[in-house]
Amino acid sequence: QENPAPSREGGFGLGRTALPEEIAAWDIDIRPDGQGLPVGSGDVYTGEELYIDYCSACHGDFGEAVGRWPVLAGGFGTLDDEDPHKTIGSYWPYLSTVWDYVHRAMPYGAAQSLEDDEVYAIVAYLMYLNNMVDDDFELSNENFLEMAMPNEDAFFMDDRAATELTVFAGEPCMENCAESIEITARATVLNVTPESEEEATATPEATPAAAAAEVVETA
Amino acid sequence: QENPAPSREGGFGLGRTALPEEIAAWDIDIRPDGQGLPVGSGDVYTGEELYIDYCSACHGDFGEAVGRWPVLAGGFGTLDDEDPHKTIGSYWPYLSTVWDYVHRAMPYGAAQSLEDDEVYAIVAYLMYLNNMVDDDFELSNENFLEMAMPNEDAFFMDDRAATELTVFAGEPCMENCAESIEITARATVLNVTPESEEEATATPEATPAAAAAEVVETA
Amino acid sequence: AAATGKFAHAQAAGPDPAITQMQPWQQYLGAGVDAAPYGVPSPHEAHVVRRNVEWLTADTVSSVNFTPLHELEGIITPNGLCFERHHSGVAEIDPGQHRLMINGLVDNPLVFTMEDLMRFPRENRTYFLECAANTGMEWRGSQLNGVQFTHGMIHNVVYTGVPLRLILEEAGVRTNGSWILPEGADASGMTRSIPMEKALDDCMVATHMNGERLRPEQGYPLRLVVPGWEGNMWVKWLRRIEVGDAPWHHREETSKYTDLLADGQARRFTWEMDAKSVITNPSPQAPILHGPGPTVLTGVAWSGRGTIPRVDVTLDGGINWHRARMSGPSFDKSMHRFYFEFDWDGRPLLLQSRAHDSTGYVQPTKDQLREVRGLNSIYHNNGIQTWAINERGEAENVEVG
Amino acid sequence: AAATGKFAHAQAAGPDPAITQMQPWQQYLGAGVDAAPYGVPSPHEAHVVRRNVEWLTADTVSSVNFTPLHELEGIITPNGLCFERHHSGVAEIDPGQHRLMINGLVDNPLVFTMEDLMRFPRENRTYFLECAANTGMEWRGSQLNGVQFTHGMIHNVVYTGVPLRLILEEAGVRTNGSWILPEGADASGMTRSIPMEKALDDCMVATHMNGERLRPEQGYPLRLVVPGWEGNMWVKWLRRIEVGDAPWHHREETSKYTDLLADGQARRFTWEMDAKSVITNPSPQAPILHGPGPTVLTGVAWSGRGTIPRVDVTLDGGINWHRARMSGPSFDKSMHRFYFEFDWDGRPLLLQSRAHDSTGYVQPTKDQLREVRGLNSIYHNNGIQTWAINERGEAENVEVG
Ligand code: HEC
Ligand code: HEC
Ligand SMILES: [Ca+2]
Ligand SMILES: [Ca+2]
Ligand SMILES: [Ca+2]
Ligand SMILES: [Ca+2]
Ligand SMILES: [Ca+2]
Ligand SMILES: [Ca+2]
Ligand SMILES: [Co+2]
Ligand SMILES: [Co+2]
Repeated sequence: QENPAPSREGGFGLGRTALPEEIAAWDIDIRPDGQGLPVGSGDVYTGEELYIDYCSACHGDFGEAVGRWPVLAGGFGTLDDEDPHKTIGSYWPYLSTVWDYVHRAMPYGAAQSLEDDEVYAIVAYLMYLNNMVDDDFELSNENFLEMAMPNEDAFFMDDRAATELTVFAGEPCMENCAESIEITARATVLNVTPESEEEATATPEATPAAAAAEVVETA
Repeated sequence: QENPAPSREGGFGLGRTALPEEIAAWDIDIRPDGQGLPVGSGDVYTGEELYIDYCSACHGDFGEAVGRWPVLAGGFGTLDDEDPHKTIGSYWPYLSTVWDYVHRAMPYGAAQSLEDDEVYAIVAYLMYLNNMVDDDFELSNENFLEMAMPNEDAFFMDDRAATELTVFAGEPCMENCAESIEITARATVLNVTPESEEEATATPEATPAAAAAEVVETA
Repeated sequence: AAATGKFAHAQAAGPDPAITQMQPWQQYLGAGVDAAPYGVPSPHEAHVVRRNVEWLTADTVSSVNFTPLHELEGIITPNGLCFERHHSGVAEIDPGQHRLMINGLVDNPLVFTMEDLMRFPRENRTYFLECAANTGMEWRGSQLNGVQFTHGMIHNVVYTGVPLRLILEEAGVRTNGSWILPEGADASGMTRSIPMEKALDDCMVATHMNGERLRPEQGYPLRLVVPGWEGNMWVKWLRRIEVGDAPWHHREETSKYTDLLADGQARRFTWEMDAKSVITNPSPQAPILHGPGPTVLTGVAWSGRGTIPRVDVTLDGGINWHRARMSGPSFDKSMHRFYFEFDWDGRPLLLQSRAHDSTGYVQPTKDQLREVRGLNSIYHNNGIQTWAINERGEAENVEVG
Repeated sequence: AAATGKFAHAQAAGPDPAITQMQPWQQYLGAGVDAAPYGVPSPHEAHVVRRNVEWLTADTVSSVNFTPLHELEGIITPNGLCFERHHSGVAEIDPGQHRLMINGLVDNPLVFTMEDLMRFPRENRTYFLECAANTGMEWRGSQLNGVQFTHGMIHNVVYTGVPLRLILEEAGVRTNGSWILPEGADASGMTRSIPMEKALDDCMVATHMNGERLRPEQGYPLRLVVPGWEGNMWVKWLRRIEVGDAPWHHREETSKYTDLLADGQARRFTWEMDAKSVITNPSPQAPILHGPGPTVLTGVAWSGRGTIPRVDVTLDGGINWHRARMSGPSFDKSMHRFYFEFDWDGRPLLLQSRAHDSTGYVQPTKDQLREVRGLNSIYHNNGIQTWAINERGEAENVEVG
């Protein structure tokens, strides 16, 4: 769509060198190989206390969640069920993701307010809630890389190129493609669609299909 | 830019036939050949009274205008001057335009409130103000087409194709096109540009070049 | 001269007062040119708004609202109507305090102010942004009865910005720099891993949308544009880009935005948005009100892998298909508008549209998708949508078989 | 991998608190998805507005405001910033009470409701609309010190609408129907005469702009689109189109929009907008604030007769010219965006741009125009604009010779 904006040999000389203190302030990301993980530690017991104070109001005392806030524990063996429960324990492939995310975004509304040791402790408690460790466990930067997550091997790289793109191609039927067509499902039966500005906030008359709520929690 | 929206042989059958009363209500346009002109009449004297009541507050008792509202009379012989005055008398090519416009859009804020005879009378008065008729003149649909406007012949069809398009064409000079270039005029000398939201409403320190005000009155 | 209208036109019973009576706007002066320095839509269009669905999420702060596709035309989504999805609400950023940092595997880690970024050469390109969860509520069957809710997590915008390539070149990417991690300045600190190849290909650091500065809810003052890839990767309020030699596997690419298949295995890094289309009118929120006769069917189509040279439309649930008329410019990874004009006979219809993209891919049915993916994959539902039209012209979200 | 940045970058004296201190938006939740059903720009962009100039007109009701071109990017003008020109203020029309009548030399005079019009096939096309008086204040010399005021009576919009051809065909134009008179429903009852050839060629009856319904100040619910021709002809609040066999010579095509030449003769029916361009940045309202070094010069160009394949830019008042980089799609009778990136050495500059259109026409200097037209023609000033930049980067509207 566009005549490309030209590169310049050697760059433009724009911006300025980032100072180490500045990089330290913002470089908070953690990787599965431990890159970014700070020195520190915390045990399940400490984590439980912190979790009750800062997290349980939304996520429930045992990660079971209050109302529609996210569930953080359980769900093992449900991934191939009709109603899978994807939690840290049942689904997440890497522990580093828990550390990174809790530190980066939680508690909701007070992001990055936790100390490193507090994050270690809360992650240890979340591991405990997910039956990954005993209640006397202490997580630290030393033993972090030894922790394997049960569902790691269930993830594989997008294979749509092989399984879908070649299948969903070619000239489709244009005429007399079926004998007859019947309606097999109707949205109005559920009656979960807001009908006006005001009704958008009303409780639906039927319970929306399980997937619905999850989708947008996860969008 | 576009795959054209297709015509349909015989039309789409959309819309409905307009009724004569409906066409009569909206078909108010007048043409130089008299098409659209209603039966009626009005004289200068009646026109003067109406004009004083409905028009003079903005356009002045004699069409000389109050403040920056439009001037309606005078300006003869100024069209080739440095500061031309374009009025009904000095500039407008057709009388039908006056009838049409006054009836369609004036008085400003009360469009189409004048009766046909009132419009005839006001137009007669505007002719009188522009030295086109005596003070005992009466304008009517009968004599309307006899009225010639002094400046009609000064108008000619856009000739840019011949006078400009061929001239302003061809590969222009790209390098060493002049020995030196000097600034010959500066906007800041005038200081008539509003500098902030608030100043946009302030009176300019200098008087803007005569053309400026006219331009936007005429945009 | 034009062709002569031959069709018999309706006759009015009597003169229409909307014509024979003077309306106030025909006579009295309206608002002046100082009334609306930044204009807004007519009060008669007050229903044309983004809408959210309260029961979908625990709160409205980490939630979504939906673009009213059935009220829009052409391919550009007006900025005020671009759907919103935030994870910690709209960050209200002072651009004077905003910085972009490049760090990691670069020769020279850099910090840019907004003024610095405006000194790079820039480009203008039109792209759709679709949330990977768009239409996700429909995996188990027809659920939400309106195209705004089934398909409204998409917008199509002209972006102005700096090619990410130029900014990475400025810092000097090291030879082992094969991934980037863009990060947002909002309280969710949004992050995603993107392969370097994509970063250097067509990603942009955008400052403007549809001619003006980004809107706050779309990442003001800086957003990453990742053409054709799922919307969550288009990090808003962009404050940092780290260059690395491996992906980060962060929350939005593990817990979320991975596609669970029926056997419990899950696809990761499903970046491209598959070709998709939907009929926006008629649809449940936009029934046929005019009865039988000439009817305009219209909709939009897009693909994360190219352009949309063709859309097919069926009126009978897929027995017979017709080629739609494509309208407006056809840009790579942009929304396309299609029309199909037909004479409605007043009988029930089953409307579907089917997009073909420039790679030869053809939009599948929902059942074709379910066969490969099962019912739990949540994301990337690009299956063919069916609207059932009844004799009164009302439309309903249905499935057919 | 990307090239390595070699340029020496500036070093900061100490850490930037905008980075080392936590900003509120990084920590606390922002507004939710129900906060702004129809979104608006950031409060930090409150200066990006249409502006009028009080001293220009007797009141603000028959007046004009100007598009802030120096704040915009790409080619699309956001709806809220499209300049306004009304003759009796903004008509606030209830679309349910709006009608379009076709009368005159037709087989069947017709009345359409808005619903009727939405049943015709429609198209999507992008066009500039320029007031013929744009830049009219500059005929006698540099006067207004800002591109918003010198060139801001223009906008560029994607229109959706019905080709006028289809509506005229519906009524059946008689063989002697050679002109049309579109008429507005506002209190000025705006009218203009348009030859039938143009009406059948590319005119549209538009219902939407930039994806949504027309804005009230741009003619909601119906506007005539007259591509490439002067803005006054694009009748807003369109209520009637009469077909006739001669032009009407109404007020806006006699008293106004006729071009008085030096000898007192006047051109009439000067419809097409000549090719034109202007540098929007830097300009008096958008000085260079960053000092010497990489500088982005940008601007817009357009022609009422075609596309703009080329724009030349000079930094020295016309001694040497450079070809600008054209950006974004090149549509017929649409605005085009151009860029010229250069390293400013900190010395004074005289900036100009020169558009070439697809007919081979080259934008003339103001003096070339004055030679043909004199100083009193008011309209159609498409002369080359000069901005003088001083050592501090400030810009001024000047003329050179
Ligand atoms: C006020 C409610 C609230 C509190 C308190 C809260 N959270 Fe959350 N949590 C949320 C919401 C909402 C999300 C989903 C955010 C989104 O949409 O991105 C979330 C997501 C998460 C997730 C990711 C869940 C998933 O499946 O992806 C984890 C892990 C988490 N929170 C842990 C914590 C911890 C640990 C604490 C305390 C230190 C905490 N939360 C405090 C509301 C809360
Ligand atoms: C409140 C002020 C006001 C009143 C009262 C008023 N006018 Fe006007 N008149 C205007 C304005 C403003 C314009 C220019 C409108 C525009 O911008 O299109 C104008 C334009 C005109 C013009 C066109 C001038 C030109 O050069 O094109 C004529 C003729 C005219 N008026 C006649 C009348 C008559 C006759 C009446 C009374 C019946 C009248 N006006 C009452 C304000 C007024
Ligand atoms: Ca890092
Ligand atoms: Ca199981
Ligand atoms: Ca124990
Ligand atoms: Ca007529
Ligand atoms: Ca003279
Ligand atoms: Ca007498
Ligand atoms: Co995906
Ligand atoms: Co003209």
